[in-house]
Amino acid sequence: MTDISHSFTLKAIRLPGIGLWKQANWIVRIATLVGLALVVLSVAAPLVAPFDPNDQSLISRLRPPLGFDRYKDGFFLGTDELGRDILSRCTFGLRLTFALALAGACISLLIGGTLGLVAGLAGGHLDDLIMGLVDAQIAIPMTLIALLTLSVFGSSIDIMILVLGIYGWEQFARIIRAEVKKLRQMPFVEAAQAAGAPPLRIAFVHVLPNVVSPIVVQFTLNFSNIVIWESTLSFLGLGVQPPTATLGSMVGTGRDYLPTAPWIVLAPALTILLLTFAVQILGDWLRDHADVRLRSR
Amino acid sequence: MIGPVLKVEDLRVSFGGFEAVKGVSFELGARETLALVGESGSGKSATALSILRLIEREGGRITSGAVLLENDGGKTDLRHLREDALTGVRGNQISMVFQEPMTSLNPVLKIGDQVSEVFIRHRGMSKRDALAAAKQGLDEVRIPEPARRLSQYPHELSGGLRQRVMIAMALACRPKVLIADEPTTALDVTTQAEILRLIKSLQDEIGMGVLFITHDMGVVAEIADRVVVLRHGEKVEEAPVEDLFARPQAPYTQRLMAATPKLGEGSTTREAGLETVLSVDNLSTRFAKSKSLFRKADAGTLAVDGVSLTVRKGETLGLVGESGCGKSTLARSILRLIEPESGRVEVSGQLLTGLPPRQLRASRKNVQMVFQDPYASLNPRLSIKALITEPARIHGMVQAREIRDLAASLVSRVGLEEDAIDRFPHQFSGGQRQRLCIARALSVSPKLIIADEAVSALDVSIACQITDLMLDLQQRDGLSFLFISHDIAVVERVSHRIAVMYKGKIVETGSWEDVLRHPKHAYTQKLLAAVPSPDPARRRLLDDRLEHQDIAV
Amino acid sequence: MIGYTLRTLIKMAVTLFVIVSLVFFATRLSGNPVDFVLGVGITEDDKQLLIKYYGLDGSIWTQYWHYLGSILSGEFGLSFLERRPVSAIVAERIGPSLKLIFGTMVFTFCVSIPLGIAAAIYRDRLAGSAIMIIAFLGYAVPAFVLAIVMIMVFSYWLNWLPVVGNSTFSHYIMPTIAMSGMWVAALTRFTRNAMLDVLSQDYMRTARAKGMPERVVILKHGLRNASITLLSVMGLQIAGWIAAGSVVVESIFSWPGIGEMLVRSAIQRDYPVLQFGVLSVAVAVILINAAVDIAYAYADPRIRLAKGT
Amino acid sequence: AEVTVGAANVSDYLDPGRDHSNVGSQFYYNAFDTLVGKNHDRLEMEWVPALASEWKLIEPTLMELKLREGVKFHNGEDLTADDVVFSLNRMYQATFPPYVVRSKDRLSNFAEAIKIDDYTVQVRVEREEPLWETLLNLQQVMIIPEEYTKGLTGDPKVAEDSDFEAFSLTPVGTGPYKVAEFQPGQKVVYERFDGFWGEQAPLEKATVIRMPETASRITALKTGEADIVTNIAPDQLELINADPNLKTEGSATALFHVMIMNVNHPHLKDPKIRQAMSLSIDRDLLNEALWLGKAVVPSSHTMEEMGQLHQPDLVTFEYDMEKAKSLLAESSYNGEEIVFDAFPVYYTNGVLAAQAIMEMWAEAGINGKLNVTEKWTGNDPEMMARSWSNPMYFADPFGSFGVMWAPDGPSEGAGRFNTDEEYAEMWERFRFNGDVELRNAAYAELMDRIKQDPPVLPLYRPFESWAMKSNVNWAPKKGHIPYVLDFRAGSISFN
Ligand SMILES: Nc1ncnc2c1ncn2[C@@H]1O[C@H](COP(=O)(O)OP(=O)(O)OP(=O)(O)O)[C@@H](O)[C@H]1O
Ligand SMILES: Nc1ncnc2c1ncn2[C@@H]1O[C@H](COP(=O)(O)OP(=O)(O)OP(=O)(O)O)[C@@H](O)[C@H]1O
Ligand SMILES: [Mg+2]
Ligand SMILES: [Mg+2]
Repeated sequence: MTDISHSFTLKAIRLPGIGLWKQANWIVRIATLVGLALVVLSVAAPLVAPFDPNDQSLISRLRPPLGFDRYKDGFFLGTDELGRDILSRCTFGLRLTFALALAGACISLLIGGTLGLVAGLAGGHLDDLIMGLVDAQIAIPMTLIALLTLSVFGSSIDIMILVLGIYGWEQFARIIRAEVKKLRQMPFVEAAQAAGAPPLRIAFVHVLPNVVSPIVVQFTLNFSNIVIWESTLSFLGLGVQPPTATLGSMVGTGRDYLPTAPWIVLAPALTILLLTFAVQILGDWLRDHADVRLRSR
Repeated sequence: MIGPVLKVEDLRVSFGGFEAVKGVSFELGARETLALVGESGSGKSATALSILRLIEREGGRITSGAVLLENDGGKTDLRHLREDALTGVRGNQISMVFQEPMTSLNPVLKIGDQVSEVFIRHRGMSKRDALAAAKQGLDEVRIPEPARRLSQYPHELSGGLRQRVMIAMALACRPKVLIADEPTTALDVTTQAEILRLIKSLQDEIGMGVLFITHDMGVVAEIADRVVVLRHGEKVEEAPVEDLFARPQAPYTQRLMAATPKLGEGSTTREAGLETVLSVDNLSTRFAKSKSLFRKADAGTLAVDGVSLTVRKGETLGLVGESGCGKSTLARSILRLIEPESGRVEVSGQLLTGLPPRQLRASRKNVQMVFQDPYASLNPRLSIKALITEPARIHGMVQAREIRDLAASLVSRVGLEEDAIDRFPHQFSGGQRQRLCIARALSVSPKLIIADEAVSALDVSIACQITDLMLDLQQRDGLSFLFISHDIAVVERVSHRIAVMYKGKIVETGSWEDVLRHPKHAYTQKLLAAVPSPDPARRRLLDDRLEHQDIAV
Repeated sequence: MIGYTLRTLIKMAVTLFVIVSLVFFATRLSGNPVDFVLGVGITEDDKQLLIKYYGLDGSIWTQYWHYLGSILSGEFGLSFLERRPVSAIVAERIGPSLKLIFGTMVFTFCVSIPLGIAAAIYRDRLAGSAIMIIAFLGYAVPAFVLAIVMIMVFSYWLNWLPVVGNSTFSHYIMPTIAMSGMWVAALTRFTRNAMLDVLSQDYMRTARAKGMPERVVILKHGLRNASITLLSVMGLQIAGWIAAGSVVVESIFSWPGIGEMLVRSAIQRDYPVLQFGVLSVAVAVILINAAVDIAYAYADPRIRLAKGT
Repeated sequence: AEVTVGAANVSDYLDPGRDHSNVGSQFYYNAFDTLVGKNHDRLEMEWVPALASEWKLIEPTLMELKLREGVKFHNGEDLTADDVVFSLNRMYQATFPPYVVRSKDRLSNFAEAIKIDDYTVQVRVEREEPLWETLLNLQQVMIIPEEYTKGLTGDPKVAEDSDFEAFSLTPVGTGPYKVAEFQPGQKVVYERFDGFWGEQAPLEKATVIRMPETASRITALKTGEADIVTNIAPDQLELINADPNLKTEGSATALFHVMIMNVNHPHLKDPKIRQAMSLSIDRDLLNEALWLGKAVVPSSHTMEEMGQLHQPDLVTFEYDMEKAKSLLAESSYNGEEIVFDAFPVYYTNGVLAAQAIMEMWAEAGINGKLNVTEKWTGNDPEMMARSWSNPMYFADPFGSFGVMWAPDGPSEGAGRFNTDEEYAEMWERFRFNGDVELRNAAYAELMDRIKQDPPVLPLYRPFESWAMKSNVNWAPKKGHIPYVLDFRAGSISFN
């Protein structure tokens, strides 16, 4: 027998793609496929969408989807309150939602990650200060921050991304700080110190790569939170500017039609469901599996 | 033997597709102590857990065999017992004591609660009676102030006390069989001796059969009547303890015996040089409780208290002492991984204390450290190549294109295949990982290596390989070692000189012979007396005269 | 202990100071009430008149001074719109809000903790996966969609539940569920993970080896330990509820709560209300955090001892 | 009988003098009276005695009013000339800034009210007033008790600002209902006032509760938690009418949704651009699509409620895409972005209409951009165009167009509209002339100016609907200003 440990920690983590796919159960596989499909759909939105998402046809508003009375030819998922094609708006909405959530989550990660890393590594008063900021953020309702920011700077897409990016940074900061604090106690960090490694090297070579999995997990959480939150902003009338479609704004502004023309809300709501569902499952699965080497200790 | 109380027949246990126990059979008589020995992973715990069918919770499965418990003249096959009947057996007729006393007790429940629970469950007592019984139980295992302990939490107790609580819990219902799975591995030798003594005397009182699991041959020699040796899930030998030590039959048992360091075998070192490599002078390190704007820093603990020592070129200084006496803190203070409070540290003439950070880091190439847990001290995300050459790279001692060669030569120096350098830490066994840690230390050709419990986490045979490797390197390169361990037998084997540490102070230093053969300090004497001797003919530990006593520093 | 308390208090005060200052400047810089409802359809002269009348004519620093002064004197001013003391407004709203939060809390905990435990125990079975899938779905539906769909089904079609107000128990059902949706999902997952951690601990094995029935093992030995981890999460959760308020649920169910008030006063730039509202929410959040810290220390004997100086 | 009303919005304060919002208009008529009353059942103006039993001009600029005797306020006090003088002068000679702001645009001709004896007052105007009754019937000059108000805070002899502020939380009037409970922004509870001077109120109690969410309002009606709900969008009517237990009532409200344009914005200086912005909007299509054809699209800024001053033949505003395109081509327009501001939820179909307008503009070649914001940008020099509403505060072109577009009025004062001497002269003729024909002619001239250099486009009179239980007989009355919830005798009954 070779000397390689046969223990159950030996998993093909080094080959993320194939190895992970093989370990995944059917739910995860479905989630992966759904996720991929949505990515493809959003990338290919201009090819897939049959119409311009903002083209109105006021005379054929509120037409139901294929298979119902008053269905209008070519508008498979029906039309909305201004006679726009829901399928087209959904695909473009998905695209924008995807972009917003991704950019938002990246910004939260950047802000929260940096602060969390600094707080965790530096400790002392800097740590206190950053955690104070985190506390302050928790205590200020996010809706207020959004509202004020949007009203000062207007609700362009850039500002929207910024606002979404502020959402959840404190979670990143907390998690990363805690993780860094834990890692700092790990013998391999001490070993690096004993080897004479300077602080920056310790931060970037030894600590940072090991917080990747909690970050990935938090990222997926944050991503879907942003998707949901963006729709809540639309509900409050603070979402992206009409006529631009995001999944959230379609749901948020279409809600009044839920009793009379449910398809307006249903299609984007289901897309949101699929999107966040896929992202969540993948995130949770990553939490359970990708982190084996640290957690098994 | 008056007929077995417990009989295990052809037991097979699998974890998924992996068979951990492959048809093991043995019998345990009343009042008998049966030792189950074997290297790590040989299936000892799996066997023990299977007896109470706790293995299912760990993800294992009993695939065949029988576990028969003598019961009022009849026999109960535990393997096919219904779950509720089984819970009636657990803790009542068969009970178990586990290795880690800290983690095996529930941290959020009071001791009284955890002990009395057993009485309530199996004896149907009221809460009040159960608490009274629990107090008596604690008294039985000789816990001082049992009444007070009842309302304490596990973390408020020392390791030895915790293990006593575990034993009190296990003995509460006067079981027929006590299974003790490495009950003393996590403890100091002195505490270990107390616990072993306790088990033995209680066994005499209650008359139960004890299945004692350990990998420490010394402990076996002290306590066992008969021994079963496991390897890769199979029984390779079964014999009365005297026979086993006198005439081991199976080749594996013979190897095991040979690898077991025995106190009194003497050191295997060669002559050391004269030049002083490390000199520590009156070093003290304090852990302040907490410092903050609004609280005065209080005195805290003085973990290292005025320690002075020297290590010469090519010399190994062994540092022994019980857990928590400050060995690791001393090592860290020498490297200034913790800032010492006062004192001087010199490495080959260079004063480390007071050095600014940049120079301090540069000085690290002279002193390297090898830690206890080899897995935890290797960054799981870096390749072996990157890991073991890291110190050399930090100190600019190697060009980028030479890294591969350096890594290859390092792994071959510690006896590993060259293709290891492209793998990752989790792909190695414990012994291999410790070799990698040593390779990493060697990458900067240090003058001194501080090995902090560098072999404690390893199996005897693997530990033996590692110490041999270290001796080898010392002879070839004239390396010096500060070798920290609580295992005196290992220290004896590798050291030129030995320092004994107790409560932060060095209480005795001298050549290994002086310290081990003619101990002067009371603590050293006690320590040596507590080391189990791997010779059943010379059992000393269970001698009641060696009772616990406190030693003044 | 006194030092610790003092330190904690000063920290709280600093956090509060940061929060109120942030809110002060953010609101002032984003326009005054005369730019919003009060100013609709008036001339520039009138606008200046109102600005003066509402005391918004000084420099922002003077206003800041006044504001800080007013906080210290415990005098928080009148709402620009309602012209009554803001403390009265907040007092009127805090009750319903707390009731809703309490209901949500009870519901969330009652549902998600058993679910989380079950999901951990049956981790490898279909039941465990099913629970987690439901939990994920909870995460994927915006609260307002859930609320409106529930209203359509349980009130509009079935006429089982009332939609408006907060007078009876049945008024609480839909708002609490709508508000819980996401939290149930989150807490179920947290419970599951905490429970999974605990289930593999040595003391669980000890409890079984003692012959404890499975129920006792899980609930007494397991849950107690898991609850320590959960406690800190729950603290954040409750803080989150209070801070995020529940604008959405409050406006859908015409629930006169604090979340809705905050958003409305922010939209209309009713500074005094907004500032006092944020301040009270922040105080509540900070107090809850402190309370959770204490509870946490109390629940975990290891910390209790360490802190008991 | 009792009713519960689910309203989309409830006022933050209740003071008829200070308020002229669409939200506030709902609440005052039940609890307050004016001196001169109106027959609200009829579209035409028919003045009836209210708190004044008779009135006559004793000089061209002086009117004398005899007060009804035995009128009681809700707090039990008797109404006397002092109360009337106090109430009128709080607006005519306003010192409390919110009153100042409110009185300017419509009451600037009123100089003072004078007490003659306990039941006689005189009202003096600066110039001859053609709209005497109309302006004595205004919500802003509803009568409130003097002693009570002054005594609310501070010195009980002096009317401090804080008295008026306190009044708006605990309002007292002479109407058939007293305000028994008021939670600003949330809830108004009316109870029958037994001491009312007129016909007894039909309801013992009426509760108006805020229910901002459409689905909740409709559902509350269905579950019986509300008997009447307000603000039903046209798209919801079908759903409600399909239910045999429910019905809807609605009317094209006496209010225009308008688009205002900033004539002074650098990009919009050229009137042709604004003409094109206006001409390219197909308001009939908007009506058809968003209002199911139930709204009313005007060609001039008048309403039939204005009686003889209604000028349906005037074509000030029209749809002509071709003309819009050609005007745009002639103009200085170079494709600059024209930002159209809109409130997010305030107006029914507001954002939808705005989006549709953007498409229509695009067709004409106007590069429009929608900006949905809570902020009131009407005073902002950067503002280019925005949606707004122009209610008929009283039944006269002056009460609608006039309130906004008078010389030195709010629009000019906000810097987005200019007048000159010629305009002022036309305005004079329109405002103060006693002769209806001459007034109409002057108004037509004003409209022509507006057409040539448009600062505004009335989109339509929105069709506002209320939904209620089938057994409730209630409908908005023709003679009211918009949104009034009238529960007085003869306005509501049950079967
Ligand atoms: N939960 C598990 N899942 C899979 N394999 C396991 C599990 N627990 C133990 N094993 C494997 O079963 C074998 C026997 O393990 P066991 O714990 O009985 O060893 P042991 O002799 O007690 O070793 P040690 O001295 O380290 O405690 C080992 O190879 C181990 O890797
Ligand atoms: N970071 C720390 N903060 C506070 N006290 C500490 C810290 N590290 C160690 N101590 C205390 O210092 C003392 C010495 O600890 P040290 O780890 O050096 O002991 P040791 O001899 O290495 O024990 P072991 O054999 O268990 O490793 C102990 O009482 C310990 O509790
Ligand atoms: Mg074991
Ligand atoms: Mg140590």
